[in-house]
Amino acid sequence: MPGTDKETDLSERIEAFLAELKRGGSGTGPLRGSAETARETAALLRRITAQARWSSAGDLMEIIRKEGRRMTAAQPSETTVGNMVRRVLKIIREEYARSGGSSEEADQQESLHKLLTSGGLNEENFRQHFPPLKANVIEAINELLTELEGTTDNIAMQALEHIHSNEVIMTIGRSRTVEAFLKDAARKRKFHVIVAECAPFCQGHEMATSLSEADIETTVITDAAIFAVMSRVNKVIIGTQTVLANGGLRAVSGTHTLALAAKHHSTPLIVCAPMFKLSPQFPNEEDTFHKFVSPQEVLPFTEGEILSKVNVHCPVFDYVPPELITLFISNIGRNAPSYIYRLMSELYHPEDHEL
Amino acid sequence: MAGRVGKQNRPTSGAGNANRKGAADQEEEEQPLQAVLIADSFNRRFFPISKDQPRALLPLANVAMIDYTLEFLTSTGVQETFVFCCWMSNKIKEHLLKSKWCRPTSPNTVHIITSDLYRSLGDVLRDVDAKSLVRSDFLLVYGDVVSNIDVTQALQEHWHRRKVEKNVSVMTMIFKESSPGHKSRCEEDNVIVAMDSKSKRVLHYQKTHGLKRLQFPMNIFHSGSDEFEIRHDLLDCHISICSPQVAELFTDNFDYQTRNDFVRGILVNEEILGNQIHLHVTADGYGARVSNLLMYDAVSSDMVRRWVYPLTPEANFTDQEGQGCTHSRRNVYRGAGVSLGHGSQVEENVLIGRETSIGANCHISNSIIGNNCTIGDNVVLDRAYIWNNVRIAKGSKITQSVLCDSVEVKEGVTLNCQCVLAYNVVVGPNISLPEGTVVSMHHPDEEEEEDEDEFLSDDAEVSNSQAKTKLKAFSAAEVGTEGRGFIWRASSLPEAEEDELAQSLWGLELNPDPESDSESEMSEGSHDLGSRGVSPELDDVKVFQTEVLGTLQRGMEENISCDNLVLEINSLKYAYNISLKEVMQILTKVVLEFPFQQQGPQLTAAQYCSLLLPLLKKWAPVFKNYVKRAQDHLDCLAAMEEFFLEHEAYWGAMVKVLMSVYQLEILDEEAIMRWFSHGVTSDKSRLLRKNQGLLKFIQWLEEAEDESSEEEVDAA
Amino acid sequence: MNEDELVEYFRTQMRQDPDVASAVAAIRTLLEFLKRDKGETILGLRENLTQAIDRLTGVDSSVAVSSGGELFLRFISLTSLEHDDLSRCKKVMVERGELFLKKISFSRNKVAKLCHTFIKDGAKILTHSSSRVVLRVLEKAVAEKKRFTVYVTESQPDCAGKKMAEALKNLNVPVTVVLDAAVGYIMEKVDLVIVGAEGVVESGGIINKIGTYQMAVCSKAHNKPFYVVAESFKFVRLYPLNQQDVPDRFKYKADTLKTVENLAEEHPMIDYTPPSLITLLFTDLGVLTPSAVSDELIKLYL
Amino acid sequence: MRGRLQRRPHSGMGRSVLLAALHCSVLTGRVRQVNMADADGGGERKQNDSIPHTQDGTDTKNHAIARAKTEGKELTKEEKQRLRKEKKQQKKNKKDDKNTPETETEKKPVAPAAAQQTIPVVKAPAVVPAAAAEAPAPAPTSAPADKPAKTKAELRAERRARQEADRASKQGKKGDPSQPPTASKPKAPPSDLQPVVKRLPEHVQADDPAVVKKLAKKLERQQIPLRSDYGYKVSLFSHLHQYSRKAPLTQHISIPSTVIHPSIVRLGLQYSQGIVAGSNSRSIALLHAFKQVIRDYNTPPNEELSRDLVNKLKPYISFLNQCRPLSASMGNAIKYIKKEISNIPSQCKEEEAKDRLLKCIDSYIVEKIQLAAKAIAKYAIEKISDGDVILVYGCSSLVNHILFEAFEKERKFRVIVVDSRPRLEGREALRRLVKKGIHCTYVLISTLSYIMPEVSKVFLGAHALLANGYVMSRVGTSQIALVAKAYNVPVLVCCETYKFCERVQTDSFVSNELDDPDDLIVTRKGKTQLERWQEVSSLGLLNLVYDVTPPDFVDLVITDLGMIPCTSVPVVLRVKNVDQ
Repeated sequence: MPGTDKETDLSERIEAFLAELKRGGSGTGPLRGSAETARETAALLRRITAQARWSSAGDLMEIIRKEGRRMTAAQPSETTVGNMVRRVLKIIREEYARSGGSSEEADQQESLHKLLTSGGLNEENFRQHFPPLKANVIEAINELLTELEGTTDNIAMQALEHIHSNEVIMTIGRSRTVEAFLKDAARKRKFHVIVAECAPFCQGHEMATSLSEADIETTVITDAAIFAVMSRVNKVIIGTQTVLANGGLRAVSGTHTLALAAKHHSTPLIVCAPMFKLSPQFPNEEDTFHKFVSPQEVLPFTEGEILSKVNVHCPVFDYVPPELITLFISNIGRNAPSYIYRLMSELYHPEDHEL
Repeated sequence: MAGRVGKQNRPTSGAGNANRKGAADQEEEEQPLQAVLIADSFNRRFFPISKDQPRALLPLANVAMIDYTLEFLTSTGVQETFVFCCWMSNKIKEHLLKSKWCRPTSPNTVHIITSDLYRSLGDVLRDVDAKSLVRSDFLLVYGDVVSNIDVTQALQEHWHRRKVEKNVSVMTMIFKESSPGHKSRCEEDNVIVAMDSKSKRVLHYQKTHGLKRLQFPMNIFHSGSDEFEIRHDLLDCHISICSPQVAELFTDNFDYQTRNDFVRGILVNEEILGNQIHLHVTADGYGARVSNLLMYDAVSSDMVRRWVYPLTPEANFTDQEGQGCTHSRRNVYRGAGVSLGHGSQVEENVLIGRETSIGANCHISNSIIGNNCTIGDNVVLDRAYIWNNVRIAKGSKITQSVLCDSVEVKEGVTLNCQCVLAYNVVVGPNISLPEGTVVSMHHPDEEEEEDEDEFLSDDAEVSNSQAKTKLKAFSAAEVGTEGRGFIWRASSLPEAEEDELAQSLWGLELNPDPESDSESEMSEGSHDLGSRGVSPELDDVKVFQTEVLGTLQRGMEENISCDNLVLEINSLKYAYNISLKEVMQILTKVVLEFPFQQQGPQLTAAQYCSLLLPLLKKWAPVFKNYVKRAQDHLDCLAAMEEFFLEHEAYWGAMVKVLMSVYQLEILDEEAIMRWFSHGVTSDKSRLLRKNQGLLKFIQWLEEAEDESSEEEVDAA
Repeated sequence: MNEDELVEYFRTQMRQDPDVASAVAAIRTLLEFLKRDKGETILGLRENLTQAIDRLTGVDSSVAVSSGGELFLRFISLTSLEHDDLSRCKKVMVERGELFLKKISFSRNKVAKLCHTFIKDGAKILTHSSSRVVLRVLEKAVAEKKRFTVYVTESQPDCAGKKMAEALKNLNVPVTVVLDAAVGYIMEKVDLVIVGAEGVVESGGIINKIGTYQMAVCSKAHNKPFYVVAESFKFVRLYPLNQQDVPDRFKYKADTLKTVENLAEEHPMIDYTPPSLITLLFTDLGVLTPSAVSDELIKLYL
Repeated sequence: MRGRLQRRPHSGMGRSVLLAALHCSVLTGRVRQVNMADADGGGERKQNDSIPHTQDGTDTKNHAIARAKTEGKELTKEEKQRLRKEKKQQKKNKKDDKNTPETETEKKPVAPAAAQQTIPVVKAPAVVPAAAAEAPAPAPTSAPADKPAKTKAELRAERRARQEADRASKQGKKGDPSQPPTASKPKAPPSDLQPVVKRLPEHVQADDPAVVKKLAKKLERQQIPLRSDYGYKVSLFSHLHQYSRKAPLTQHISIPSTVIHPSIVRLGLQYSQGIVAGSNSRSIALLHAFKQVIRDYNTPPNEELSRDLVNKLKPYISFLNQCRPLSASMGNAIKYIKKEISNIPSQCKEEEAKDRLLKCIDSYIVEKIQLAAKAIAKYAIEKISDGDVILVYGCSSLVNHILFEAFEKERKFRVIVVDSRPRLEGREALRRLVKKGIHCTYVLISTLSYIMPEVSKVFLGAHALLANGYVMSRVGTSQIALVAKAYNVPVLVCCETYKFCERVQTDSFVSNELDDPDDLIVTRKGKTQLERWQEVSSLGLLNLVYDVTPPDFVDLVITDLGMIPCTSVPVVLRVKNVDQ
């Protein structure tokens, strides 16, 4: 029977995706850009919506939550997955509400106002069955996908507003967004980019090569030289792995130092972050926050017997507190860190914050 | 099962027939990658633990070893795995059936093949050939290999080789670079390999363990390869890529039992068969086989230190419910529902399984604790490997030991290094088990009757032994008043058994002997310097000697004051960190050889003296500076003796030398007497002492002495 | 229901369960008042309520009360918009009022749930004076098998810190009472600071027991996170610029305000902590950055 | 045997190094063309010679302006007259140099051939490089076949070199070849003896052609080849030289070296190859080399030692400076030696004079370096309390020494070793600490902010303490201090007073050193990103060696005089100057 076949096919896809995530970033962070991950996730969720068996929005949300939980568990550091799941859930809520006719999409954020006005504790149970819901949801997800496609360009387009001619810009590691951003600017303006190599993975080198090919005057420096060189830098533009609910960052390790250095020389720090990197997570010393890869990266196995006596740590991410950040450039505009929480409440439903 | 099989030949449809061997290029695309996993060690290394649980299922960082192996295979793209089990096959089968590997969605189809007839790797592979299971090149691993190596590159090379010259290369073994003395190098599989640098072809392969000297067959030197390496810095991952011929070859020669046999065999009659074996050396990635408890210790700690990333404890790759744990600073992993008492310190590199509760003021470091364990207050754990449902009462102290499932440790028990408490054992209270104690519920005597029917395999009749255990009483002296279990004392076993047991659990030398690692230190020292320039092959002592020589010569030519010389020499001493003793010996040696340096080796004793004595006079202060304590005197003399033993021609001169040093008060007579009476090392040195002049000199000394010293001499 | 009854009712509320926040008590009282109120017009009703609120603030000058009061008024006006018929309107008001009370009774647990994840095992926590919410959070953390030690400021003049310490001892959490003056000294070794709040003002800052400000300043100097836990009904429409700007009726006890004429000699009971010093606020509306607070208030009152 | 030979001034070692050099030049085409370049360079230099001496004046002037540009300071009066002095001095140099070769020949009957070679050299400077360039001609070598030969020679040279290094440093009780070196320019000393170190050194104004030319001229006068810059330089640092380690200076030296003492050549090679690194070991090595020089020195007739010896040292110093810019500590050491030499009364016998100098040098090593370390350790240990987690960066011999001492005193502490590419000196430190049995953790500098919360104290080494309280040290040090401040972790800097320096500097740009940019290249997963960076015009690699740490990041400086705040460095300097 086709049904089961589809089912198994679907579940196989999910498994494959999970496996990929699990192995995702054995070393240099995620092997694929998080944009890609986001797209894949969304696509997978669409598939689920299409193929899984569900009668009401409630069921669908349940299914998606379940899979979502597994996906996030597979690679906790890859927050975009969770974000996409939340986005989809939100979409379902909206679609449900719309098909339900009620326009209570005004503000789902729990608020004093609601506290006072809302009648009764009865929660929406999403049990009603609307035949067109499926189509609508899928449609909405498609829109989401198209939005995802556009993000990098949208950000890049704003480049010229932020980069004036022959200034010295510092960045760290490799962020595809920043890369696009700078290249876009380079079409019009001449400027000098300093790239911190970001050992041990040295993504900085890739970044530098690709920038220099777009002939931007590029200089590679070691992580140790960041502070030394900072005094001549007049803008710091970095990418990030996640934007946290408090406006802080979870970025490649070394960024915090970079940010502190920038602060010390009061150099503006600009973060290029597509919306799908916003995550309702807070930087508590929660253990999933960090991601540690094999010490191999730092101290080679051939180092011999001292290895058994030494502890070697190789965390991949840094936390950058909001007060060190000047500006966020996202695909929908430019915001101060203090405004992030608002975006957060627009993107996700509070009840989906933890899946 | 049927469903799986059905699925299994979906991807491989059309490629089923085995007669399309060779032609690797086609196979690359069409054939799914297969693997043969041997879930039996065919030895008794883990006895008595493996009496109750096959090795493949023993938990390493709270996950059965076989799961690591399977995960490794899956992640390297293996689509079909044949698991061969023998000892306690049903247990393994059971485990696998409810593991994620047998879920319909698993990308790696697992077939379990069990038989009690397997006695060795050889048997298995013969069976593989008989059943003609493999259609193309396949991976061969043991059920206790832990690895995250990405073999794809090795596979490519292998395939390429096979494409270039058909069926010549039968096997590619995967090794990992790791300097000798590395903790996770198993002494037993230390190998020395001669390989062709370019083609990576193995020319010579030999286990070094227990060998004093190595010899290499001549032919490797004048074999075609213009450049080849002899390497000892390799760690055998026990992962090998085999062509289907391997199975055939095993069938052809029934004497092949292990891979080692095979490799040696192939290499020996390479000319005849024209088969070759290749090597793939990887720098990154991790791979090791848990072949004994030392390795268990090493691999576990590597696991916790994340060397096997992404196979880390918190990854929960087996995705079983509730297995997940969190990872926090200094590699501390905690499962769900772990509770720690106040004041308990979890130092570093600790993994605590779910629902385990730990009392107050415990001190835990470098340990792995299983699920549902209960640990009392004031317990100290260091390098302890504690499996599930273990209870440890308060005040216990455990160092580098293994406690199997549902062991109970009563109050105030101390387990010293390398104790093993097998399943369900109870020890204590208030007892201290000496180093290397092994306690099991099975009585060692069970062995005898088993030994007849079984050779190297783990499979043994346990049932009847159960009955026996009932009869035998536990000795309170050994395991404590409330203890339950029998000590597997080495003495309780016949000789052969004894060292086997000693081997079986904790590898061979428990702690590598000092000089070996000291020298490795030295080599390391030079190595790292090499990293910032070039690595010198010169051994420091030699260099130091030449340096000293140089110094003295210059001293001669520019008659530098002795103090300066001393300064020089000291600095050199630091530079090559030479011990004072060595300094003295070398100094003596150098000085004694000095005349040769000046006038070349052909000198008569007389000339020699005439040259040497002024020197001695000149440098007396230098000597005095080093020769202070009585010991120094002896060392100095020893050095002299050594020199003269080498140059018999100058024995005549020796006396004069001694005389002069004595007169220069570099050496005092007791020392000389002492040396004379005791220092005898070889018969040659005895001969030396027979030397006329020397005897006279000694006599003279004796006369020169007064009573007191005479007594001394008698005493001496 | 005349004023004395009102006050009496309020007092009994406070007495009956000491665990209740004064704001809640105030709201209850007002709800009671509403029930008994004989007013004909909505306007009249509002009049009486405002008087009642003034009366209550006269009794207990804490920010909470006034915030509660305001909230209640706002709630009245909001509901009154929906129905013009007074009697029906009142009915709705009453039941919603009950509902409202019911909801805010959960709020502390919500806060606790949000906040405890920020307390990691083995943490050293500094808290100020005694706060029921903080206590609830710590209880939660203990329930989660977290091990932590707490430093509580003794918090003169009423030594509320001692009370807090007692409560924590019962949870067998290792706790140390420190002098108010020792905040700077202790700050070095603590990992995070958690304080409650009497009122959360529009700027996102808080008004709390005197000494909170210095603690915040100190933690800023040491780059230690400064967390505030407060239920949402403590949000108050007030925008103090600095300590001076905080109205006296909050700063001093109600009776002191009546008796003493020269406040210069009096000790203020509360101080104002500006948002710049606050890392995060944990409320039943979720984890908020200081800037999010005004957002909430705007949503409510505009 | 070799041991003996190399100790002989004019044979053995000297030759072996030079052989190595020759081999290089013979073998690698690259080098050959460098030589060629030199040859034409020589030609052009000849022109310069032909220019009348007034040129010198103009030269100095516009160089002065250049310096004004680079350092953004206007010329002070006394600087002007310094310049004038220097001009005179250089005229004198010419004379001196004229008669040095004679002296050489006299005291070198061993290699008359060499002597013959030298004389023309003096007459026509251009010949030297030319000769070097021709050298390859007779060797029509198949590269692969000779490669081993070359490497062997290199090996030998460098092995010797390294042993030398070890020895020197170990003698300093703190030797570690991996310790970061310093290249601050030698500070301007009060005595007007050495114009070489008195001017703003050439190595911080590579962007001024005049200065470069001038340098070339001076070197050539001293018969020292000029080292050519390597690779594209980052715009901000165009005023600094950037050499490739693959092209050591010794390649250009004709055989046998006429002017440069073998031990100096060796030392130079060691410096440029980074075999001797770390300001302490570098200074000690230098002092030992000078001892050697002094031993082998004998005063030519109608010359007096105090004058002649100093002049003799000059080319050596500029040679070393070519190999690698001198560090502050070396500057101070040189200054000291020169002072001692000049203090020698003219009537004093040569032998005893030499003896006296040697003694002075030894005492310098002992007092300024070894005892200083002891004293510092004594103070520092007071600051290490049980349960401390101490963060160290790179591999400072002094800090290691302190930790060892503390460990022997049964202090319970663990160490976090922070390291940074490309040098990865931390590994060396790690090895040493672990060997001693100290509990260590190892991280890279990028993960600093993760590890910092665990840390209770930060111990840093220094290469120089500048008069404005800034700490000059291995690049990255300032970053450590910065992060430490952010986490309120006290920062302690350990530094011997002989590294104090009157220079001031407020950023890491003005005077710094660029190391071989190729060091940055890495290969990961079989890919080498920066492989062909040379070919991409817009791509530059910056391998900075030092940075300066502002005093407000540093809580405490531990010196052999005790614990002082950064800000009181000038005070110490004044005190020192007084007692000197």
